[in-house]
Amino acid sequence: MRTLFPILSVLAVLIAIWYAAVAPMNIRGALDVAERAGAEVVPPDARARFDTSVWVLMANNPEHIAAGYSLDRPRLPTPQQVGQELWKTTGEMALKGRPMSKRSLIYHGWITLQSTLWGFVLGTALGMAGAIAIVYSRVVDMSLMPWAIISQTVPIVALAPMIIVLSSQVGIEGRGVPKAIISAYLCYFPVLVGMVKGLRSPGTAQLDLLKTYSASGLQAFLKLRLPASMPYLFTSLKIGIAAALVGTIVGELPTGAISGLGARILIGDQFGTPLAIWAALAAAAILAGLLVTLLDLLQRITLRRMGMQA
Amino acid sequence: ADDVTLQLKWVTQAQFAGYYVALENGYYEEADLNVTIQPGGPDIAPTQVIAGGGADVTVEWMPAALAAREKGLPLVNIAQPFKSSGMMLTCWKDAGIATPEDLANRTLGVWFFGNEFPFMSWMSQLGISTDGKGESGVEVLKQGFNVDPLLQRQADCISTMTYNEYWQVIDAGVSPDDLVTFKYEDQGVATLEDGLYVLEDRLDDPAFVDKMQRFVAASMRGWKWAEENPDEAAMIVLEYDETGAQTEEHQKRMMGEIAKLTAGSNGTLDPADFARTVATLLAGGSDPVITADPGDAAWTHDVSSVLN
Amino acid sequence: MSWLVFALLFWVGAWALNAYLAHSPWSGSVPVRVAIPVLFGVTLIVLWEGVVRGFGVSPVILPAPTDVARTFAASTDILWEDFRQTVLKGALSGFIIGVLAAFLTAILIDRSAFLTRGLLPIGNFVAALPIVGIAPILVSWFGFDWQSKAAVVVVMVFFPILVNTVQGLRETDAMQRDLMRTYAAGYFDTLIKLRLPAALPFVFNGLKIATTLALIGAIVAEYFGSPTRGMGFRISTGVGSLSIDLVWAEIAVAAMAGTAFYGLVAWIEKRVTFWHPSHRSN
Amino acid sequence: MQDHAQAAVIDHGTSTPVISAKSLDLTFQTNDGPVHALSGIDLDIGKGEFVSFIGPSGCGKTTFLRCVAALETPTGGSLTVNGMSPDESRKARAYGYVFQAAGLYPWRTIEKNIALPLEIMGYSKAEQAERIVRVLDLVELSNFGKKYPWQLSGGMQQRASIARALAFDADILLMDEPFGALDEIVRDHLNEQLLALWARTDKTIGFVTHSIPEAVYLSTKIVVMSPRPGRITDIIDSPLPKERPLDIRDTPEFLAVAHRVREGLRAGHAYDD
Amino acid sequence: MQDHAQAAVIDHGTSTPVISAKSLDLTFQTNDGPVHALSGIDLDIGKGEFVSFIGPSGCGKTTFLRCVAALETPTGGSLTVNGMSPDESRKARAYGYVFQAAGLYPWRTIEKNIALPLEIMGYSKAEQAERIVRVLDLVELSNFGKKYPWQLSGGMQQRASIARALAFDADILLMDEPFGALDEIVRDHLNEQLLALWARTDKTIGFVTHSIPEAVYLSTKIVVMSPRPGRITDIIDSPLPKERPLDIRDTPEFLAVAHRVREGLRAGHAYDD
Ligand SMILES: Nc1ncnc2c1ncn2[C@@H]1O[C@H](COP(=O)(O)OP(=O)(O)OP(=O)(O)O)[C@@H](O)[C@H]1O
Ligand SMILES: Nc1ncnc2c1ncn2[C@@H]1O[C@H](COP(=O)(O)OP(=O)(O)OP(=O)(O)O)[C@@H](O)[C@H]1O
Ligand SMILES: Cc1ncc(C[n+]2csc(CCO)c2C)c(N)n1
Ligand SMILES: [Mg+2]
Ligand SMILES: [Mg+2]
Repeated sequence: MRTLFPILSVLAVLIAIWYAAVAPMNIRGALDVAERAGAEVVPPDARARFDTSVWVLMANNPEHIAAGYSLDRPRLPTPQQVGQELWKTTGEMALKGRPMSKRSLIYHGWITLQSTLWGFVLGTALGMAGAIAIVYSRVVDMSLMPWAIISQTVPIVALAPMIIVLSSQVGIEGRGVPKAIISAYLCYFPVLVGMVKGLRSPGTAQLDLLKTYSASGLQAFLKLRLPASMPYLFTSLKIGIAAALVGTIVGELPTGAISGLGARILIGDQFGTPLAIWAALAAAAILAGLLVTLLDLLQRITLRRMGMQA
Repeated sequence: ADDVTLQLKWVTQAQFAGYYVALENGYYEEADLNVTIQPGGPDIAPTQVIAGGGADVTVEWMPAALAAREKGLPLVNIAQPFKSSGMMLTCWKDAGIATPEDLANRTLGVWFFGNEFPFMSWMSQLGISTDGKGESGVEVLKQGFNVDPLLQRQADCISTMTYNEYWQVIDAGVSPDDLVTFKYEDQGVATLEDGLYVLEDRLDDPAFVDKMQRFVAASMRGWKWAEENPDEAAMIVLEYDETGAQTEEHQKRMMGEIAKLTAGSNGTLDPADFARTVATLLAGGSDPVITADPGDAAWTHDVSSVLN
Repeated sequence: MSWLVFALLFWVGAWALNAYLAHSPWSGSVPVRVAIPVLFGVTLIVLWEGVVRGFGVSPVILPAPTDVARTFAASTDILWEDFRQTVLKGALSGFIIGVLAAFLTAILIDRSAFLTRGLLPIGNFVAALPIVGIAPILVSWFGFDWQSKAAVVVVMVFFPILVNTVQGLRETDAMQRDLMRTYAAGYFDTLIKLRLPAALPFVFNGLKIATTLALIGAIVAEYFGSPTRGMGFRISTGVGSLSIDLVWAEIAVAAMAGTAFYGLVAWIEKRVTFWHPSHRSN
Repeated sequence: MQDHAQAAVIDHGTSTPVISAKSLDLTFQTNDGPVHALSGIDLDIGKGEFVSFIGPSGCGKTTFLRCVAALETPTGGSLTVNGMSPDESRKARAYGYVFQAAGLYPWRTIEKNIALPLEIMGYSKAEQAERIVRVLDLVELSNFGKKYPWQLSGGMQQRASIARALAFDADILLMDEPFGALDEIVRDHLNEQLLALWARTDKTIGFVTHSIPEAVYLSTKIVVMSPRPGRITDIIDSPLPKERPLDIRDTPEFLAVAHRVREGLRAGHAYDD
Repeated sequence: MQDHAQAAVIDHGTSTPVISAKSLDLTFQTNDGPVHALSGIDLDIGKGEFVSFIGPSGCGKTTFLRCVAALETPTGGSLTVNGMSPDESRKARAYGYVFQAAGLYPWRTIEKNIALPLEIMGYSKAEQAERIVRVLDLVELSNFGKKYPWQLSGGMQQRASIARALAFDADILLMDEPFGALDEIVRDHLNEQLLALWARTDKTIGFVTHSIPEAVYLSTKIVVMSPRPGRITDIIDSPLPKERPLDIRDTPEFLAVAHRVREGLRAGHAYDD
């Protein structure tokens, strides 16, 4: 309750701003539609309108502003339009008993979620392994860390098609695996960086203590570094899962735009149905929100169990 | 049954109806083939997929295929279901454009990703530079996958296909009277579009040739059925669209337009069309797509011979 | 095959040399700190060359590093033009706008516990929006040139910086805060003298993430519409026309620019947060 | 203010209370039940008094000082400082506080750490510099002004934090085991300095220590506490004169007071186990 | 080992050195020049000895203990422990170390913090539980085993860290101002406990303190140090018997030693300023 009210208030303000922005964003489109329908608009010539500022257009055609809130192809849809589209492709489908039809975002969200989870598992495993290697081996630290950073400066969209071609060349069937690889490629880095920071977070005093016990590397890891890294781990897992989702959606473009939220976004773009893009975006955001909230819950439980006030 | 993987050039749509019809109506099965159709998408270069062994045969435009051939990837045209080109430039009439000469000093949207070659040839034949606005130059934009640049007047003209993007402009409420279109066919710079390509060395294998013969024959059966039953064909395509985002209305209309492009072909490549495409591409001005005539090695009738 | 064997031998040798260097007395010195990752990178490149040649991988799938280098040398003018368009105009301006906006927003919302509680979860939400979905919208809003790329970059870097700064601003320990309370220090004194310095390690964390995001954002946005220059334009066009060597040359530029950018931020971080335990050892 | 300081020091104890606690309670809620840190504390501290708090560890000394400085909110009873609530006094900058741990800011040198309160309270640059030199000298850290906190030993850090609290003119000085980490010689020296400072100014001082001789040597009033729930077992008004040379510690009056404190402490421990 | 322990305790000082430092040097490099923390330290500590280190703050006491425990590497001279390098001894688990700051792990309860070394050294669960109860009782924290460190007062945390070091059987116990934050009564109690433990076992103890009486009461040998560069000014072998009731502190022998230590300390301070 303590957080719900502020979130809702901020959300309300954002939505109000959004609604207000729809008018100037869509006025041109509204006037074009009105003109074709034979209405009187100022200026009447589309070219002249293009050179006039939106504020002047709104001032001169106040009676057409409202039309901007119900365009078929809005530059900026209203929250209500997005909500309706989202409902049409999720809740309504589910009510009709076809939640897993190809036209349902639940189906596409599920496809995306699967790849995301695989990518997340793969990326987290890689990131953790890398972090442990970096913290325990000086050579790995000095040679790998710079390249981990460089790997993230390589645009994934450039690598994605090659990953797909190469994985088909080594005999991997289907698009699931390359999608998960792309997703893991984006996911491993935040986990790696966060875990390196976390595993190194124990102060000298805490490390010195274990030294006086002559604790083995494994013991130091289990009893000090790992517990000390827990807050960092969860923070990076939350970033990591969001990155994995983005990675999957990026990966869904060059994998043949078959299914998944990424494919919906692409098709929505190509066939000029902005509402479909916005609905898929909203679905992606909701999915990310759910995943992050889930991890957050896990974090609270774990940290409470460990006696660290979350 | 023999396995065949077909890589499409773009997403599942009526542009590829023939193959889906052949699959749905069991023509491939009758030819003892087990065909997998892989849709394309942005970032998928069919040429690269086939080079990587991800497909046996691919749908590609001839300019891109010949460019790949020059890059050392020996693609060979084995069949040409599309007789004519569906590409055109769609412009606002109120921008003051009536003839190709009016294009100078305008902003034009063009598809890249290997689809820019016909445009470049055309501009160089018109003597218009593509390096920026000027007396005899145009500003070229790499357009995305939609027609927004035209609707929002970020460009005066954009590339469209007769069967797809043009209708999206119309669907957005624009009257055909407000538009001017330049078909590449009419401008004499048409290049061959959707053909079937395989890697040259695989044709040495008689078994492969046999497989492709059966594949091409079954595919053409699909195409001809689609031409005769456009609405049903569109519905079949919709069946196979896994994104669930395509609309029936749009696909039926697309199928109607596609039928016009496949009409003149029984699947056999007309060497004259090939020659005309090569000539257009070689005329590409300062930065031609291909620098030398690829010669007849770039196509073969060995496979399509079964069609006659 | 001999190529492959050579590459593997080189790998083993380089790793041994690195292991020796890293545990040598000079391991802290600047030349060694540079040499080790460079040697590691060279090893990767040799392995790559070995695999490409050893297995005869087609250059339209993966060109050998030597081919990439040749193309790079021959296309410096194109690469420079693309670099200016994408990095200097798109990424950098977006980065600066995004960072300033996020930093100011963080300080503003931090004053109100209400806003922090309300905005941060929504921020996390927005940060998870796929860039490939935002980019087409922003290209349609801001046009084809670098402005839309900068807008994408602003959206991408805004939330990592915001979240890190807000978290950093709270990261003072209880006694440090109590001390300020006993001085009855006002909001601004506490902000400037305690909370901002204490927040700096976190701010830099956000900045480092943002550097890599900025470049990727600018490049990806070019996939959805661009003038006929820019790194993203060249990469997507290059893949389509099988100029994979040019694609890799662009990737190399992106990696170098991104690394230099990251390095610059890390360098400043080291100077500014020298007192933090993670920088203090030696 | 400065002029009637002498008078206040002379008849300390009888002046109007600066700090006044009436049946003060504080209970912490923890994972396994509440902890009664303070219970029924009644205490008046007059202007210019030097009050020491002594008691077994965990008896609530720190907690009491924190309540006075408005860093902790009592769960019962009343507490006023200068006739106002602790929080209002805090806002009036009535306090100088030396914490049990040094708590220096790692990004500032020792000098800059001492300058911190001066900057906040708006002292001029020249005044700042002058005061920094003076207090660094007082705690014998003159050569360490340019060092960072982590480059000093534990005791040196503690001295720096004392210097920080002495650099500005707070009416009430609260010190939580300030000399715990110092050797006897430095401790004696700082004890003398602190007494001199107290005599010179009109400060009211609250002082936590574990050393009985230190408490007796410094204070006008010694508060002996016992733990769980933290309460006051004895309040001893010192009969010692204001002038206190170090060898006053060998006089019978001194030893008598020390003995009474020790007895009180022992009684507190008996409660405990 | 246990059987000849008694002998070792009796003729302490003459047994073969367990810790042996020869012209030991340690210099820290800091942003404004080197700091000579230790210089020319010559010291032999025999098996079963109880050695106190005393000296002004910043004189290098902590640094010396850290060198012995192989937490710091000397920049000159030689140092052996049990005839091996300090690092080898560390690996042989020769040390129990009580740090100047408590350094408890915040995610473990007090019990679990004490269990930490026992887990690492592979004690059985039952043995662990038994030892935890014993040492918690020793430091009078029996009711606080289930609390987290931040729920304890400063002195209680320090006691917990002492309990942690006493829970396992290290031959060498290094204690850095372990009783600094404790009141006199608890301190006396723990002093007695420590002496009893030392008499019972064969431990060699290195002990840093600022309290002259404490040093004299506990030690067989008192090392007086002076700062910058940290060096030894006096080594005093205690003439006190092994049996030491608390009131030994009033004997003339005791006061004589205390006086000598105080003089040494004062001399150290003269060097300084
Ligand atoms: N934040 C807290 N949460 C729960 N309990 C607390 C907290 N702070 C202190 N306590 C408890 O309150 C009691 C008094 O603590 P306080 O720190 O005032 O003791 P102290 O007299 O200063 O002891 P010391 O001499 O050891 O510093 C202790 O029993 C302690 O466990
Ligand atoms: N990490 C370090 N870097 C630089 N100088 C240091 C460091 N640690 C200690 N010193 C310096 O070494 C000297 C000795 O420090 P040490 O901590 O051994 O003193 P100490 O005798 O334990 O003092 P105290 O009684 O105050 O704890 C001091 O002058 C200190 O400033
Ligand atoms: C990245 C990319 N951009 C544009 C096209 C253009 N294109 C080629 S075929 C075709 C079908 C017509 O709808 C379209 C739009 C592409 N293939 N890839
Ligand atoms: Mg305390
Ligand atoms: Mg010390």
